[in-house]
Amino acid sequence: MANYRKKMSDKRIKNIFIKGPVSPSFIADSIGKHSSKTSIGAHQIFLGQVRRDEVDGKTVTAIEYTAFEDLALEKMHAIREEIFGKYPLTCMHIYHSLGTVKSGELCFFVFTSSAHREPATQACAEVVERIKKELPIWGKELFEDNTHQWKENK
Amino acid sequence: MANYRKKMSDKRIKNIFIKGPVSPSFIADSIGKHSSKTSIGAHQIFLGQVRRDEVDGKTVTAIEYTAFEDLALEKMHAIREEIFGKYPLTCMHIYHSLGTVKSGELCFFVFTSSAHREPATQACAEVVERIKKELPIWGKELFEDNTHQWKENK
Amino acid sequence: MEIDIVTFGKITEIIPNGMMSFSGLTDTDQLKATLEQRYPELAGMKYKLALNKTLVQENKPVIEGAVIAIMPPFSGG
Amino acid sequence: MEIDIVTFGKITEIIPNGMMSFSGLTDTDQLKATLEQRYPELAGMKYKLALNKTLVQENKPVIEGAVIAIMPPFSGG
Repeated sequence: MANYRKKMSDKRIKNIFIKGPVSPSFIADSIGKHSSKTSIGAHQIFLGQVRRDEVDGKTVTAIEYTAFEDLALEKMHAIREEIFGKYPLTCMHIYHSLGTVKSGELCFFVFTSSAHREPATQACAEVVERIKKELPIWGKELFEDNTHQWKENK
Repeated sequence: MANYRKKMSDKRIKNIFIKGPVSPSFIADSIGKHSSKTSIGAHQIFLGQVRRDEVDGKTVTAIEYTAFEDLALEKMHAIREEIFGKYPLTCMHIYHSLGTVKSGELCFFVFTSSAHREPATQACAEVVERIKKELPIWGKELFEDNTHQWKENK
Repeated sequence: MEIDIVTFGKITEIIPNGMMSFSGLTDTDQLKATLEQRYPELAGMKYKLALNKTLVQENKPVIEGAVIAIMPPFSGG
Repeated sequence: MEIDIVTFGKITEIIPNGMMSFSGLTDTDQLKATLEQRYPELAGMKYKLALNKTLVQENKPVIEGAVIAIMPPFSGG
């Protein structure tokens, strides 16, 4: 039954977007919720933080994120299914900011869990890589003088 | 000057041991402290959680950790120096429980940060691997009937 | 024919959102060529189209009322 | 000669902690052989020694008052 419910819930398109930064207390709550899942032995977490980069003498004070949300969530759903098919994960949670995230704040939270270490670690790295490459999300780097440049992922 | 202070502090032997489980709020505090380090773009976190394993029909209710603390901290210091020499990390924090950690609770917290993703991700995996292999720490798996078995890392 | 154009990222600064008229168009390759004529800046950019919320991987037919998203390289994370 | 024996993990259940007397011993290889005679269970186990808080990688001289840690395979994390 538990397994059946799990499969059902996997078919729903989950939202990953949150308005503004990811807060450390949100991350703590998310970690704490796993204490009842006692088959888990390993959690791997990736966090993206907005850097105060300097570009031609100007400083990035924030990034403003926008997304083609419907397409992003469909793609994320497909990635999620593939990753669960590839690695024996207990769970996976993904959050990405929309709107303004200031330098020093967190904009991206990937959280994978498994019984042993390798699947959580490998899945986390793979999901981070795929999200950066495949999800229609854009970052607009805002400078202190109200100019901007569009972020480019390497 | 900042660089000099950094190097000085790296020479101190840091404690990694905490009594009992690692709490989610401790992790949140640790994450939050990095918001002032605005050259950081990526954090990688590994968490070990005590599994409620079944062994010959008996259930693990907790792990009791002991360590040869002096030797462990010296070894950890050496690993830390090597990792900082190998990867461009902004910081690295390591915590391991001593004493009793119940199933579902966290016993191990590795936290690496860097400007871009790869160093934090690679350093985190390498440090986790090395700590498990090289630090004189032992886990005693406690069963509900007050018997025990000594944990073995694969 | 009227096509609903939705732009993202840097391209929002080049091409306005909203209904746009085209004539003699039947597929996405022709649409791209027309857009690049109307907005020469687009020609020098890397971008992808989505047709009715599906990423366009190869040339696809376009009909009246289609929603076309014009997307520069992604930069999430 | 008296050596201070410190045991860890599973080995705490086989060998008691504290001062232990040995005679005719000059190095860690001889110490290991003697310990394995006194505690036959140890002979079947994987373990490492530390001499005065330094891991013993190869045979080392042992003198009166040395602190020897006997450590089964590590299982932290």
